[in-house]
Amino acid sequence: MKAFETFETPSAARVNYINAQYGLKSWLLTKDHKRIALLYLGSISFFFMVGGVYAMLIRLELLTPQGDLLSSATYNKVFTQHGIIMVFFFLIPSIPATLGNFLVPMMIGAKDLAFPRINLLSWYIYLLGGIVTIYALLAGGVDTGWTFYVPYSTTFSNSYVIAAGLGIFISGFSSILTGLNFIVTIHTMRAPGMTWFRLPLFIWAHYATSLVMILGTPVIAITILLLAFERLSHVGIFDPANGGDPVLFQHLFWFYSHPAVYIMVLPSMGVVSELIANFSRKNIFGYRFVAFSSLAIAVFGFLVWGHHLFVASQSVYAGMIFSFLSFAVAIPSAIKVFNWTATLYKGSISYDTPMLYALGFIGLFTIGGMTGLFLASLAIDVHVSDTYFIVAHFHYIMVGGALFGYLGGLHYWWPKISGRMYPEGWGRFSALVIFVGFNLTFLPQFVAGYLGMPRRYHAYPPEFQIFNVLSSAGASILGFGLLIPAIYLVWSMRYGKHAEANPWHLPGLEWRTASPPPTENFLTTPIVTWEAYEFAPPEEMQVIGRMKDEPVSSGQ
Amino acid sequence: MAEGVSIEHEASHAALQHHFENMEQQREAGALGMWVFLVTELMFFGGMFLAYTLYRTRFPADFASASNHLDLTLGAINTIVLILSSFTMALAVYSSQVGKSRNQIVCLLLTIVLGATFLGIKAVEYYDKYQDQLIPGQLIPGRPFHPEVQEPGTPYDKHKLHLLPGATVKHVEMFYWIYFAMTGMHALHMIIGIGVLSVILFFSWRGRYGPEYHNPVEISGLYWHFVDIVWIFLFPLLYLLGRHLEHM
Amino acid sequence: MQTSWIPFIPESASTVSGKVDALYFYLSGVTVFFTLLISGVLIFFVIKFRRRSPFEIPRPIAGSYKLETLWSVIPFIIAMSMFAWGAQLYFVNSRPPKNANEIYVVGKQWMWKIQHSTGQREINELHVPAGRKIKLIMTSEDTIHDFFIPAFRIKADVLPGKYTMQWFEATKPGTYHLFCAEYCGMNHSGMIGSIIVMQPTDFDNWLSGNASQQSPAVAGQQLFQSLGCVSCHGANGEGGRGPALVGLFGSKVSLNGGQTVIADEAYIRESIENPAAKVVSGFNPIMPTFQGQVTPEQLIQIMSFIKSLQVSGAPAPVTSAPPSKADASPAKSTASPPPNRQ
Amino acid sequence: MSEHIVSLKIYVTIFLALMAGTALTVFAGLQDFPGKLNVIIAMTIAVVKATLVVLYFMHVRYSSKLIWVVFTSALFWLVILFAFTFSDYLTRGWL
Ligand code: HEA
Ligand code: HEA
Ligand code: HEC
Ligand code: CUA
Ligand SMILES: [Cu+2]
Repeated sequence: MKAFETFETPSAARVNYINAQYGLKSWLLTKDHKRIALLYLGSISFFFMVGGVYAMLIRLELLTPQGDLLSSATYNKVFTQHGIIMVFFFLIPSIPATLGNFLVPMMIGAKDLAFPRINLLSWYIYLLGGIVTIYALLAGGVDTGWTFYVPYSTTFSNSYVIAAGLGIFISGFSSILTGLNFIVTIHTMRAPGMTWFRLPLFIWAHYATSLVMILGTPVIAITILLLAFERLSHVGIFDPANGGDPVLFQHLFWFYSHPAVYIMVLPSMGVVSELIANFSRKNIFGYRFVAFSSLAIAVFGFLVWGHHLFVASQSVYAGMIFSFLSFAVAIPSAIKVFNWTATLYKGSISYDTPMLYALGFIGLFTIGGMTGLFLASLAIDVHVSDTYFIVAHFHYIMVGGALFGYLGGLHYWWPKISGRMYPEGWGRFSALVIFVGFNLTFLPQFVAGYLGMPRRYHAYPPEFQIFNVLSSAGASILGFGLLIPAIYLVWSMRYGKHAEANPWHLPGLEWRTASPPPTENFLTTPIVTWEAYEFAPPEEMQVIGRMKDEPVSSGQ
Repeated sequence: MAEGVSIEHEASHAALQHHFENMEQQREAGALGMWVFLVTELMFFGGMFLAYTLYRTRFPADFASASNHLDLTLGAINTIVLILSSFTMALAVYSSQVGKSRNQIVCLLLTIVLGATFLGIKAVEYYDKYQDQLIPGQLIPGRPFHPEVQEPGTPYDKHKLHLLPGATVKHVEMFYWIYFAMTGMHALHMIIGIGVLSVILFFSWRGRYGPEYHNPVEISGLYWHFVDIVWIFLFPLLYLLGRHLEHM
Repeated sequence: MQTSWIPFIPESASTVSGKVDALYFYLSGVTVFFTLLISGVLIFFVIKFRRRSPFEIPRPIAGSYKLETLWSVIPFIIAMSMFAWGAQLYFVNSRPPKNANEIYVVGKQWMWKIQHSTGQREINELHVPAGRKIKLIMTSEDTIHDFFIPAFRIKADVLPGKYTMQWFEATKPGTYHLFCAEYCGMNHSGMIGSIIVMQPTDFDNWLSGNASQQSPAVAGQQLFQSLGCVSCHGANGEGGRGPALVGLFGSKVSLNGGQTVIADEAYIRESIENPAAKVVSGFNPIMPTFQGQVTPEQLIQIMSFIKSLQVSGAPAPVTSAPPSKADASPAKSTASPPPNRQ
Repeated sequence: MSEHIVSLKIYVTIFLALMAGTALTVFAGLQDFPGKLNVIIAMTIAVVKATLVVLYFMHVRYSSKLIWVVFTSALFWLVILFAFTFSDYLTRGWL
């Protein structure tokens, strides 16, 4: 296999970003984007587990129609905290803060992000937000739902609404600083020759995500402050008693929270573009279409928030406008799915674990996305809004989509991050278990949803029990499945096979330096002369074509 | 993006950070970074301006009566103070560009003093509202929102709320809620700005900034001018809302 | 609640439920088609083009504009068909028919208080005749709730401070679920009930068997007295210092400043809670606000009284019972409202 | 960006323009113009003042095209927030 000329001398491989310095201070005060990525990886996994425990509690409670495991007050806190932790403390930061922080500088040939100190600051702000939220949970919990709708959250809830809101407010700034760092880095710090259309699609996706982070997050920040201000002063702009309008809160909340769902899925789409192209050893089909579709999703994502207000007394005509735009926003996603599939055509596809997650993503994202079309269609949303059909839609697209992308990316770049290989056998096995567990958990919820089972119910009529038992069974398989990578990834840090610089033999810039890379990524600033996903220079391409088994001059 | 491959850094200035190729790249990154941050500030204030616009269209008479109770002279003075501070800030950046470090320090000091004056006047206005019992809801325990209303025909009393026809005290309270939310958030941004400028002042005094390296001065200038622009909109929207209805 | 003959589809018991199901089948069909198409092609490619030897490099394929337009235009057309069908159905459903029976619904933390315009009051239960258009006028006393009837495929949020509307025409007698579908706190999952659809004749017996204490219009007239509206609008709303309210409901009202509005429920509620917002032309806003002094239920009663002030002068209680029925005279003592079924 | 050093003369003229703008908006605020004119005048003056500060004090006039894009897209997103929210509020009564 033709080895890609690398920009590091073998001897340099001994000193890498992990063993460059030792001691707690070297980690807690690091300015190296790779170490900050690992700090995020640790904190994010913790919050994923906490969110997961809440998810298990929900599924256990819903095994029986009567609310017997948890009281309704506790259940309300459990699903609220499950939603808040999973959205704000796991999925929004998950890929950008871990894989993004680690790889954005490496993929564009830079030594670090534009503002390393601000990058570390963003982790501390995330941690502070997490601590404040954990305080709110331990002190008594919050029971307003992750949507914090007024007037319940301002006047009627006597739970820790302001503390939980403050936690989210603080974590919002971590998201803003990450987005700001990425935008400036991608604009000003690309290596010579790394033009915009030679950028890996992982970078395009993170650029689009950063735009959403910058333009959306401040609006939820001010919304939470207004909510807290109103809750403290017992008067304000959302309370109908003094002329306010609760629907204004919903407009402000969803102005951010719909684009936020694209913050959650776009990075995974970037990962899947990398995986599909690299594991079929082919350049992506329609590179510019896939790149610009990320931007289109980020921009159009801001025009559709009203589809969360279809039944909330929003005007009929505004509903029609938002419904139309919600269908339009699906087209860029459709383009991505079809281009991924077309990339596989005449490829040389390997079934490594990351590829399984990428293929799983395409299938489950299609189901998750198309059920979104049900919700965008006004007449159906009137029936299924606030039922389990919605819960199924967003879990399919967030867990089946975004989480699968995260797990795929984690496995794909694990050799580069840790210098170790994950156990391939266990990897493939757990991917299948997770896939099965996931579908068993959330497919029955579509059915319960259309039958009319409302969401956020801690007790439900008996005829929905069969679907909940199936879902809870699936959740335990899913939970078990997720434990396996948690274990073998940690295990691999010490006992995993040592990874070479380019274990998958790929053209990406990040594979052209040691695994794990030195602190400054590249000893000399790389000069990029090749196109994205170019497995061999064009002049050699005519000769090689689709070779059956003739080994290429293997430089390895 | 500087063309040409310079493996080693150009004659690197002391302030050039290791991960940048050259000063030009570092300065470009700094400016772009601040502008992207100002985008988030614009969206942040945007949420409040939306609430203001919606409720002004819903309760025109109440908002006008509440606005007329604000002290126009103090508001106007504050606007002038802030524009002056923008001017001195621009001069500070100019001085650092041309290397007049003494002027730079004086202008920075002036900007900080003007900023403090603005906050002082704001404090006077807030105290005035406190006296007229115009702090919304139960923000201050024991002193709820309860302004005295000017009875038609009684002599004009500055501390009494003069309600235009159709205005109700309930909706005047909403105006003040929005007034305190917006001016409070603006004042907070002023305080942050003064903090940042004091740090810049300290380093200028240490002679750190000159014609080749003055990014931090420029960037803090951008932030300061933004805070001034927010006030340029807040002043007419909050203070000049219904003055023309006064003598109807 | 038994499901209908199609598996996984709830009971179809209103004039619109069949149409919504048809759209649901169309979308399900398209989703299954695309899911099978994509995963099928995926699996086929993954097997056919699997890596044969570790050294092979397939020839790159940049892309094709033809294909790109194909798979953006076709999904767009399909998407637009989904949008159009859904929007058309929604637009028709969202316009309450003119001659529907009006039933008032007040959501209060964790129960539904329902009042027929003929006076019958129910808690968490709603008896309606099959084959008749019913218009629900809903408001809330505290948080946001949502009146959701899966068997009719309809729901609408119920908000404090304003009226929201939804209508249905039940087709099949039976008992159907009523859920609250907007999170409202502790007992959100207990704020449920049932809709009892009856043959029109059985409904009439039920109506007479449950004759109300007094119709909301009559209660409204008493409030009109006690709250002092009479001092400015006259004993029967013939007017005085305030405008005449006879025939007001549904009429066009011209305001100071030139606009004209239709006097619907929202306008009347605003005229009572925030009278200065829209001042009738030729009057100055001397009417005080009654916000906070009138509970949502009393507001509904004043509303029905004002609605009953037809041009023919004396207020005639609006009978929502089918025209054939004589005025519901309060003959028998009312059965206590059925216990709140948990 | 800062290569272009803005001359003192420009700074002073912009400063005077801003002061004049403030005086004008206060004066205009006290006049009773018909209908919505008061609001339109006040907002136009504010927009002019803000543009002067952005172009000259914040050097956007001499900045790279990228800064222009960042600045104008921020305004565009504000318009999105206002336009779609009011598309609900303004059409509520229509049925
Ligand atoms: C990762 C998160 C994510 C993503 C990407 C999406 C994507 C989409 N979502 Fe979803 N959504 C959520 C997370 C997400 N959503 C959450 C969390 C909620 C509930 C919040 C709450 O209430 O608590 C929600 C709720 C929600 C609602 C409100 C439901 C209600 O409360 O009443 C609606 C309504 O329109 C909606 C629609 C859509 C649409 C049209 C898309 C589109 O972007 C999807 C586009 C993708 C495809 C269409 C698939 C790929 C296309 C093809 C394979 C080609 C074929 C396609 C066509 C024929 C068009 N979503
Ligand atoms: C954002 C992402 C996200 C994720 C990943 C999940 C994951 C899961 N969610 Fe949830 N969910 C939401 C977002 C998410 N959810 C939101 C926003 C709501 C709405 C809240 C509201 O209504 O207000 C919701 C609500 C919600 C409900 C509806 C509650 C109700 O309406 O009453 C249910 C019910 O089944 C549910 C189930 C699950 C399950 C079984 C999982 C499973 O996937 C969980 C599996 C994970 C684990 C079991 C963790 C165990 C893993 C380890 C221990 C290893 C990890 C450690 C390392 C990697 C080191 N979720
Ligand atoms: C102090 C005198 C006064 C009292 C008491 C009063 N009103 Fe009025 N009302 C008016 C005036 C004057 C107007 C017209 C100006 C306006 O619309 O605000 C009016 C307008 C209205 C309107 C709108 C009529 C239209 O043609 O648009 C309604 C409805 C109404 N009042 C109902 C009531 C009710 C119900 C009460 C008692 C709870 C009440 N009013 C008590 C003076 C009064
Ligand atoms: Cu009422 Cu939920
Ligand atoms: Cu959405």
